[in-house]
Amino acid sequence: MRAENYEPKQHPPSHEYELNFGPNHPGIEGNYALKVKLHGDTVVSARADAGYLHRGFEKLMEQRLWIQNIALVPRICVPDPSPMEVAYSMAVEQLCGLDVPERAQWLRVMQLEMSRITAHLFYFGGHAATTGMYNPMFWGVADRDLVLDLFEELTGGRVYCIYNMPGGVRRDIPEGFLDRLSRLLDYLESRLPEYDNLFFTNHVLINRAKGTGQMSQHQALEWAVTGPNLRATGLQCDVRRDDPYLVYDELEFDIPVEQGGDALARTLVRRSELQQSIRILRQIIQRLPSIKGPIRAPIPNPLAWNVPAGEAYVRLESSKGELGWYVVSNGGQKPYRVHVRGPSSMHAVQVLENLAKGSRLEDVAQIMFSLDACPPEVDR
Amino acid sequence: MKEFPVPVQTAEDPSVKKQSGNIFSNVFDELVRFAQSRSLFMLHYCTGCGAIELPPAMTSRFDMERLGIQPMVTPRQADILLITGYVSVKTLKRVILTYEQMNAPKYVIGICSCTVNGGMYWQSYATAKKLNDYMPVDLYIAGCMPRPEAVISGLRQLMEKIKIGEANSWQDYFKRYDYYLGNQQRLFGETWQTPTDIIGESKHYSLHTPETEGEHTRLLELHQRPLEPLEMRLGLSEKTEDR
Amino acid sequence: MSSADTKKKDIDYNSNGSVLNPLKALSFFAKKPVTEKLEPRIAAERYRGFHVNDWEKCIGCSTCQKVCDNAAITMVKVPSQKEDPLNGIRNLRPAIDYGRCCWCALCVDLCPTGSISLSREYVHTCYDEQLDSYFLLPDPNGMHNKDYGEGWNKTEENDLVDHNRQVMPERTPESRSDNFDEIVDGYDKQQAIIEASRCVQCGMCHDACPTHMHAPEYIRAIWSDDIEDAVRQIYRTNPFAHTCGRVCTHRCETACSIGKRGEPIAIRWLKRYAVDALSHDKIKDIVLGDVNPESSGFNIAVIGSGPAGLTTAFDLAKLGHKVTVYEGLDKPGGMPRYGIPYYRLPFDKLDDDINVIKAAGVKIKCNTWVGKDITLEQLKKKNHAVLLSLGLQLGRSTRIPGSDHKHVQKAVTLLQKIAAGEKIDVPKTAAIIGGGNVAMDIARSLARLQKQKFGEVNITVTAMESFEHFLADPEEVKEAQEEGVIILPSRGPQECMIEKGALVGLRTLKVLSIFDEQGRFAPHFDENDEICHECETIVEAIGQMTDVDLLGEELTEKLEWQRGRLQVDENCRTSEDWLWAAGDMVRGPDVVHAVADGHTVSKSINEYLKTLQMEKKSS
Amino acid sequence: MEKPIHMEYLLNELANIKVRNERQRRMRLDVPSKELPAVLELLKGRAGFMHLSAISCVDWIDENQFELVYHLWSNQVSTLVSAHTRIERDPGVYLSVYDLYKPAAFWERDIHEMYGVFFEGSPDMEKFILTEWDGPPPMRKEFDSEAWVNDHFDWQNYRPDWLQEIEQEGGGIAILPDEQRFSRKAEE
Repeated sequence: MRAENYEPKQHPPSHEYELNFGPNHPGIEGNYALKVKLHGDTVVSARADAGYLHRGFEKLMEQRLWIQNIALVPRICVPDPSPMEVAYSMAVEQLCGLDVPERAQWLRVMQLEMSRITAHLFYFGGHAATTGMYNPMFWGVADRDLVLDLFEELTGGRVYCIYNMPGGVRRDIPEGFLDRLSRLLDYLESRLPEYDNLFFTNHVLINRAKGTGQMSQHQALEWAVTGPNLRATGLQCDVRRDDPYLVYDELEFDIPVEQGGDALARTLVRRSELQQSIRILRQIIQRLPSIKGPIRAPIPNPLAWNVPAGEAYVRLESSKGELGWYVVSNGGQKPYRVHVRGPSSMHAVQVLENLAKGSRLEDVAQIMFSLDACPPEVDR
Repeated sequence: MKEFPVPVQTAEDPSVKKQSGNIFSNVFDELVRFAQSRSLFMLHYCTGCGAIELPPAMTSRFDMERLGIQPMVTPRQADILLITGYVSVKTLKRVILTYEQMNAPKYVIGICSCTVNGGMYWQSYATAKKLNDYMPVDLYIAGCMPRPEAVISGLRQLMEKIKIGEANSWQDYFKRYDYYLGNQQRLFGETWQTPTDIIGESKHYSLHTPETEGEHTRLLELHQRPLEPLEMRLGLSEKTEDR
Repeated sequence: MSSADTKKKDIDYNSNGSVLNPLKALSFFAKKPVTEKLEPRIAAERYRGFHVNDWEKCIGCSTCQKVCDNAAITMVKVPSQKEDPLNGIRNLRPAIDYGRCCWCALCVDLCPTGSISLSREYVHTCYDEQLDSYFLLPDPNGMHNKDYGEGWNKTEENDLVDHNRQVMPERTPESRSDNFDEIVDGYDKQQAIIEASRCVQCGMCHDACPTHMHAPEYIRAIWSDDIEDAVRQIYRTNPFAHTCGRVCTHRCETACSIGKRGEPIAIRWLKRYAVDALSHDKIKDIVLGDVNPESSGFNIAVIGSGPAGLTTAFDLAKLGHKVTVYEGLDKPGGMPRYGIPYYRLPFDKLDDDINVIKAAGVKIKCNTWVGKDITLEQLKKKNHAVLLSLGLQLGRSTRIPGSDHKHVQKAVTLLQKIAAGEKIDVPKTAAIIGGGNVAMDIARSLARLQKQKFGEVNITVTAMESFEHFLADPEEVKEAQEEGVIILPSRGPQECMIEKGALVGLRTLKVLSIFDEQGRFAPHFDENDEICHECETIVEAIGQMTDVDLLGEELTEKLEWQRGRLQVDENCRTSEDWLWAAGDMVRGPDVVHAVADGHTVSKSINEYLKTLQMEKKSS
Repeated sequence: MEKPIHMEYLLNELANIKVRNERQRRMRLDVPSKELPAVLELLKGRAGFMHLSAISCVDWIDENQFELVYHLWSNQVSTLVSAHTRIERDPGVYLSVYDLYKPAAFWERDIHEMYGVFFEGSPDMEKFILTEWDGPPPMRKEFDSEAWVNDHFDWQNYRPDWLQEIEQEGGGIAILPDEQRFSRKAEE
């Protein structure tokens, strides 16, 4: 039964009931809740309930020095933390008028794309688990860990890299890093057919995912859907291309799209994006050795650093969609206001509520995972 | 295995039992503890960012299943409550509810800095700072966040502790319920209540001490209302239907 | 915006998939598992694990504490460690609260010494009752006394400390060597702010400064462009702001923690910037804000208008006491006026300082020699307390053969003459004995005069010390050399060579060692290495002493002396309860020590006056 | 390229708007609060500003104003417009733009609970993240988070062995982290 056919009655019959879906529920990504009203096992309406991961980031950032915030920002989105660091650093650079050395920009792109790979691999695992397939999850997480090993080598941290700093990056690549990265990319590419067999061409996935959580391009635009979820509705729209930042305009990559607009399309888009990220990383491996120069523009002593008054809105394409960072300075030692637009603020609330409506209960988890909703981004 | 009547066994005073010197009972105890330590179910609840290192720890690369530990979805069947990092106040209420629902013996592990002294979010109005104010904690794993290897090392240490029979922090919740409740009331307000009857359970487990009850439990009794069936509080009908 | 989807996809959206494909994964049964061993792996080379801290390098500056975003660092006093404020070393060590730390390694990046770093150790678990182990005092041994190797440490790449100070604009050797114009131009506003921003506010400078100037505070104020506050902070402890901003021996910069690996903050130049940037009237307004307008009815006499005397006078005048300063020469200022050449300290700047002091109510009587124009006994009768701050106005002699020749002169006397504008006979060639700052001053002053008169410089400085142990500031030596002065280290003077009554040169031997094993002055010379420096004049700049004739025999007898210096207690009080002595005459030559003495004396005198008042009231 | 001309032409139709081209592909508009909905409608209808990226609120407590910033992106002209408008802090009521942009519902709800700004016409002004929070809207500048925290929580009081040893030697804790916090000092 679709939602439009549903008429609420004065006294709900017994087959109509409410369910707390989360926060402690294996079908929920992160610590998040969805209150669903069911008619049988059809969702009549759903309402997101967030705040379980609320830390008051924006308030916290107003209380810390500009430099201190670099440790805080990656924590806003746990599965894909790197874009947060880059976005914050870029915003501060814009406010200060700092020119980031070219090599730092390339290193940042490298970090972003590696982070995208980790996020997508994680996504495959999560999505597979919601369809009852645990093997892709085991694979995805284990392969993601190999990328994390490289992160550890490059940045000293596995997940929270804290690699960026306004002005550039903190460390240059260690010796032999590019070779190892190249080998890893070869390995990941060789793994893809295996993933295909197990997951992407799996009859179970296709049957479960096709038509699940389907939205039209029009709806997607209306709900401010961004990133792979938007591209899964057939619109070639990517911040990296439309509003290029760092050195993305020097890199060759395609923007994969799918037409279906459903969970399957969203998964396939991400699979193609993984390939594109590998392609971008290959170009970086080729170009990086020829780009010399410093990795960080000199910044003032962090303890005596007033960032000039002004505002900056930085947009970035994270693995989940458009990331927006609005940073306001009043010329002081601390940000006056930071506002984070996580892509999931749209996906996990409005879009999820709308897509869940009319779907079956068992599909809700899949819809949420297929949207790659990241609750900490909503809660901040 | 999980449904082994552990509480009944601990209900008897262990010290008396040891003095009795019943060799069979001692061997039996050890066997039980060994079995307990080798099949721990961990509640699948990601409270904070540390949760991101649990999938690697659970899956093939670090594989905690070889220790007999695996995630479990319901608190009733779980042994370990793994608090993965910061706990927002809103989550803390759920965590306490969950904890009280878990069957004894139960173990709480606090990982990340945030469970110890507030961590990164020490200035935040939204997160709880010291986990052991609100429930007894067995083990802490340092890190922000700890790597899967550290998590596994911690779990192995917990297993050791269970094996030698010292992981009894859960009893503390019954013995000093008033203290924990007081901290909960300080944060959540004095009308805070949970559906579980801790005082009754403490008597059942023979863990009732003078500290179990106090001013805070009296306050609780003052405000406690019988549980009512959940009402429909969505308020969805007019507002979200047309979106 | 195009929805073109022409590229062939690996996987067709419309395919139905296969039920059998997943079975191919069964082949993984035959593959090696990816599972790691149960024991923790070794972390990457730059892993950010638990802290280690090299206690030898750590100076306890607490910069890590300031940059820590989680307030995770507590500074702990460790008595077993060295405490040496003069060299900027405290026995504080950071202790880390792992219930707060987030391993961001900002503490490593900003550590001025590079002592703190993160190790590759990352496993720590503990039971609830062991939670104290989360509070760790990192030492070189790591958290569990096991070496896992250094992880994230300080490299050039991630170093956030700015090691280079702002370059002080100064005159080129060519343009400065024939005139007495001030050499350095001073920072402009932008430079000062940038220089001030390098400061990490550790306060080592405050501890090292003899008068404990509030340097962190005024540097911070300069950084936030609040000059008035900066001046206020400076005047809290130092009325000789212009003077110290130019010629201070800057102990602060020696102690500066940034100076451990880079160039210390130019604290002296910043002070100079602050007082120069504010108009004289403004400074007066600020300073006079805390002058007590009510008179206390006590009189104090200060003999000598150098920094020590005037600082005392300033402090006491602010408290409402009536202070009179007696100066023998015709202008106040003492050694800064008559000992420091104009190119280092222009007189008008010194006048600014003195005018501020005068404005606070201090009366200065110039051309009044105590002992000649007025006796000490008279002063004692008229005043409740007397301070001797005579300074060091007599030069010491080497007493080598020929040193009593009239062309063998004392540096102080010569400098005083130059400063007073008296005509002196500029020698065509001169040799200077001594390697201290006074030697440099006279050498450079004479060099300027020679350049003016003859167009060329012909001056040799012979010092007993080697360059490594030179007493003069390195910049002074460098600048003197730039101006054409020849500086010869390790030369011991032997004889002033006199031919037919005329001075012709100075004979020196190479110094092998200056002190004997007991540390006494007993130079050894290499008899084979002899040089004769031709010169018309020899200037001795090997030290000064005080002219204490004014005390009179009786008082001299009563007072305690040690090695020719008047003995005072820690409050600069002599054994006579009405008499204090301060400044160079008890402490040796240094402006900022003199200022510090001034404060000590004023406090002590004020205490004494209070007791007098009590006695008065009770009687 | 005719993009900027197109935009300028468009914006010329409206009086009272200050336009600043800050960076490449960024444009700042300062719009009086009365005219903002009209401007947004114009931008959406005529220049393809379909995508409401976010609505940010800035609390200018000294001026007693809230600044609302609407970040709009148009693929047609490849520009991000930040439309700024200021409203009085008291009573802090403004019009919703939900009828123009559906995503506004989330942002307006968010601003309402974090700042207490009420949006008339927004579909849902109920609490979302802070459902169990009784205090004032926490993002307001006057709310002192740290004071609240110190009021409601205790901190660990570590007494490790090494500290006790050092205390016996005459040392001990010298500077607590709070005494040297730069982020706080600047405020005083």
